[in-house]
Amino acid sequence: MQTEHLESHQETFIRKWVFSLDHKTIGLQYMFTSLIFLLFGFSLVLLMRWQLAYPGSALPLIGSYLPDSIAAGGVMHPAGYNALGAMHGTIMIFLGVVPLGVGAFGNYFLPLQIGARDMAFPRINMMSYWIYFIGGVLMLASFFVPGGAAQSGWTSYVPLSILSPGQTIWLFAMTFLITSSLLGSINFIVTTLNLRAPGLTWSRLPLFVWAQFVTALLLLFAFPVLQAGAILQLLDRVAKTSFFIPSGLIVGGAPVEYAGGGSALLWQHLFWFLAHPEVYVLLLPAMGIVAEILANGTRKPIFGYKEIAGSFCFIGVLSFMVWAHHMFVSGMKTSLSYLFMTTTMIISVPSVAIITCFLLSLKGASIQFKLPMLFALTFLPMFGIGGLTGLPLGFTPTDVYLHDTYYVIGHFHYVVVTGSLIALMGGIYYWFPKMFGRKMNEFWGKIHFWTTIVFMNGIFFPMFIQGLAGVQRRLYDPTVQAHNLVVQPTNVLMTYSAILLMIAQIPFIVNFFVSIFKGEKTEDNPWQATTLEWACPSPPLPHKNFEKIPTVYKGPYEYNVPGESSDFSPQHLP
Amino acid sequence: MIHQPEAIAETVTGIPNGKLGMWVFLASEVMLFGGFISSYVVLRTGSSFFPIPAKELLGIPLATLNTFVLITSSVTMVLALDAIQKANQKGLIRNLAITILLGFCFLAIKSYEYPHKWHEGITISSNLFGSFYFTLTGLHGLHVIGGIAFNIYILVNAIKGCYTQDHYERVEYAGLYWHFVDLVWIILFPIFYLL
Amino acid sequence: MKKTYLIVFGTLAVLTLLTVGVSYLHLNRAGAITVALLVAGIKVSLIAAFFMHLKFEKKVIHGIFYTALFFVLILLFLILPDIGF
Amino acid sequence: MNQNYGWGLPVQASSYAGKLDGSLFLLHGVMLLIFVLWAFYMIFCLIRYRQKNSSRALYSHRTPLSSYIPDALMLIFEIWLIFFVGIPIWAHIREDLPKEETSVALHIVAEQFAWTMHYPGLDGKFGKQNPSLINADNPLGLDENDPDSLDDIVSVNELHLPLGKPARILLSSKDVIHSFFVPEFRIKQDVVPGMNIPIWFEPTKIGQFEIGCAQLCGTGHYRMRGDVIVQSPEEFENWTKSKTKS
Repeated sequence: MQTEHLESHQETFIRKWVFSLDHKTIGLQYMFTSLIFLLFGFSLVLLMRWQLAYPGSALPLIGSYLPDSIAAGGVMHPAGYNALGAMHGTIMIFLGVVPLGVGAFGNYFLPLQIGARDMAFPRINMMSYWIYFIGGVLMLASFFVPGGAAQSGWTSYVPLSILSPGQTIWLFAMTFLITSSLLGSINFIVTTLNLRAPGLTWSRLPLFVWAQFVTALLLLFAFPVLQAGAILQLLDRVAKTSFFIPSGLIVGGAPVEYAGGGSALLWQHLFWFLAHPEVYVLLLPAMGIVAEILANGTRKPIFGYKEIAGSFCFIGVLSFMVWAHHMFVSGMKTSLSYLFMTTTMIISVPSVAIITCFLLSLKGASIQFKLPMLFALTFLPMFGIGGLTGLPLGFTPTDVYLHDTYYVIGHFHYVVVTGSLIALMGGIYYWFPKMFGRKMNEFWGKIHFWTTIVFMNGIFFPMFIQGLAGVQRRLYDPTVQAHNLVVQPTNVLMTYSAILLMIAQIPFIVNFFVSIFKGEKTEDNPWQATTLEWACPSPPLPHKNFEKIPTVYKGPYEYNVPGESSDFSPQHLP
Repeated sequence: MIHQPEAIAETVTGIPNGKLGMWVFLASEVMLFGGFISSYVVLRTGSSFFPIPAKELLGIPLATLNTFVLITSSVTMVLALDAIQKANQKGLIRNLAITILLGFCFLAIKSYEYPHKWHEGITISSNLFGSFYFTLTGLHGLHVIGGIAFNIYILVNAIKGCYTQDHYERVEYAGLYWHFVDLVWIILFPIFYLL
Repeated sequence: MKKTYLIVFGTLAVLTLLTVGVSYLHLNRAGAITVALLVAGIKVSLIAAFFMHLKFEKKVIHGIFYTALFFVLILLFLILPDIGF
Repeated sequence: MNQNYGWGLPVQASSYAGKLDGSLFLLHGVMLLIFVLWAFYMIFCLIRYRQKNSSRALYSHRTPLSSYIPDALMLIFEIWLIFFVGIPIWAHIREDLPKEETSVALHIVAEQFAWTMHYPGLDGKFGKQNPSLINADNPLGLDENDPDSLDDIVSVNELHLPLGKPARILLSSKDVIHSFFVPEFRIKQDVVPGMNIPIWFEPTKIGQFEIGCAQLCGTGHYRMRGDVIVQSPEEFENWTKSKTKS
């Protein structure tokens, strides 16, 4: 393999840490960058939540330091609120959760779990990180561009996104992020197909690898369509083409000088054709991590391995046929909404199957309530709420009332935040010993866990109450409309829960950075797990991971095999 | 049977990483051009204002010639690959050079066609047909430029003698990419010029 | 192998002339579209099969290529009924 | 107006609000049932099978057929829900447009941050519109020398409807995508520029209700509101007479 000759010469600092070709360093680069973006994206929410709880009041402490594009004179103005909303969505999804789930964990642990020395194309892997980094910097720079950041939601619906300022740099940065994800997914697919260790057949593949493989296929087939849509919209803004501009548009009393003829719905179709597989890209890595931690924590083979892997693939294929359930009330023809309502209901079955298998793997187990296990266990009810509240949104009569209200925001935050983000945090606790050779502090971890869970529910559960009361989403000041006044107190409760949630992250951040250097040292397999990444030293050998490429003899989760002394038998031992 | 290079990496699927990677990349390109062409077809059938210029304005004879140029470049590319498979270094270099020349010829014809259309009043912002025409053929042109750069890189290596009968994967991957670029033009040509 | 490449080249050239010729016949819209797409389809499959050696590749590559085609068709034929007609 | 809203759903003020609330309660009931059952099962497993109670876990790769019961139940419930509840209600809401004669027909034009109602007036015909004539007091650009437009009524942010007659509305937008949303009528429909989208509802309660915009339409999205005033037929007649320019 070409990685042998890399060790011969002593690597410079630049080659070792900045432009590294080692999938582990690239994984760590992704992890640190995406964690910083998650923190930044969450801080945007605190500004928005203050404006929602006390509309029009000056933002305490940092109000006067904010750039004029968000808050002139300490009080946030509507364009600033819309910019924060759009950037919060974009940063959290495209710069936070996906790079953490796919970029960081995928890059670091996919090669380890399949017993490979590195990714198939190390240079493309390094390029994908740096293109992602440039995309991130462009997104942040858009706050200081004249006209401010993007202001028409992370969905950037036309014609608003073409007529309002700030969208050009957003689209430009999006093309970078999409290119980075495409390069990454090519790498993952070829690595999973080609570089599996001898004996590692498809039915012995850990579920985390299954999840990453299906995620990479989703990214590969869905992202280019948004790339096409983004280029069309960029040209609409820059070159006065009219792909998405219908004829006869009158803005501010004057006709718009576009040739016209385009269709506003076309953008929604192109966008949601990507965005629905994208939400499964947010979810699948987290489900893979939960499967790993559950199998390890319950000390028994996961229940229904074939059903879960099959459900991943079924979700993967079907997620390309459900996108228009976001468009039931958008003027789409009703015949299409029948079709998409049916496919949406069918795709809810594999999710139910996965959660059923996770719950049934608790039966007959010997559960150890270690820290990662807490996160994996809480994923089940929390994702349960997220999934169940998807039912009334995928069902047209109830979606008529609930669409574009806070019910939708509650639904997807329960799935993404208390679902996959909690699972990703569990992944950090679970794989921290493998990445740094030290353990994170158990006591501070538990504090972080319980406070985060309570405050997350404090923010997201009232959203269902607001949604049923009919509070629309993306309102700068909800008190202007009479039907929002009754449930306005919930906004105050949610704002303080958000502030406390930010404070609850401090123990996690401190614990994370302190434990890298001062954490309690651990041997190679602290959780006594069976998958291949525990067969190499922690942190794994630079550039070649394993002394000798392991041979796989059995399934990924062989715990408590009858007739064996120890309660776990690793994959690479006969 | 074509001569398989010895250095098949010990991959599980038996396909070298590079070839699998190129095919996966081409799948994402299929989706990219698929997205564009679907938008074009959808708007052309459904848009309320989609004026289609008269056939004379489009310059069909020139475009047909352009299609010939690209098809011949595809053939010389595959002949180049066939040459190196028979360890014929000179054949590889000759065919590669012709492919690159034909690529430049394609771009030259395009760069003549664009101003000709601008004078006819078909610009990128004049109407939807113009917008789609210049966006799609422009993007395809960029892919042709990328393909030519890849081929020039291969030509330089071929002149230096890097490719032998047993190590010629890069030539194959450049060929795959070039055939894909030609394949996209074969779809763009009828939907823009003939329909 | 050289012979097959030249035969394929010949067929491609003939098909191009055919499709241009048909366009001058001014068939009705549906006829013109089906003929043009049919000819383009044949040319595309010829290039993919012989020039890109798809005929001699393993199932994995066929799988990837046909999945991409399948999803493009889904995209096209599920948007057409909404915006197209 | 505030007595229409409470902590739960707003008051039902249109003919199909009851059907829609019915499916909302049905779905939330089923969701609650599933969540409670699974929560009990999970808590039981966590207590019964924690390490202190069972030091060796049961090793098995078998997935008995009974483990598919929850998925099968879910699928059967969903299929029943779609074909017996979903499609009928959705077809009723979207396809059963009342006939022009027996309903109040009007256009609603959405623009950045206002709803403009355009009644045809007594002659039942809508006047022609010319974009160049648009100004402050003629938001729709109605053409004076077109006879039909003389008796048209244009009212901004105020939709008057008589009780007992269904309203048949054609939604269109001047600039960006808005969304016509009246919580009490349980109606929400995106208003897409370049498209004329028909909707209908039949008010069943006299009173004042609120129109909101549910799709982000720019900086004024939050203040783009209007009022629906449902009156008795006589009051509606008086209102139309008072507004008609004689």
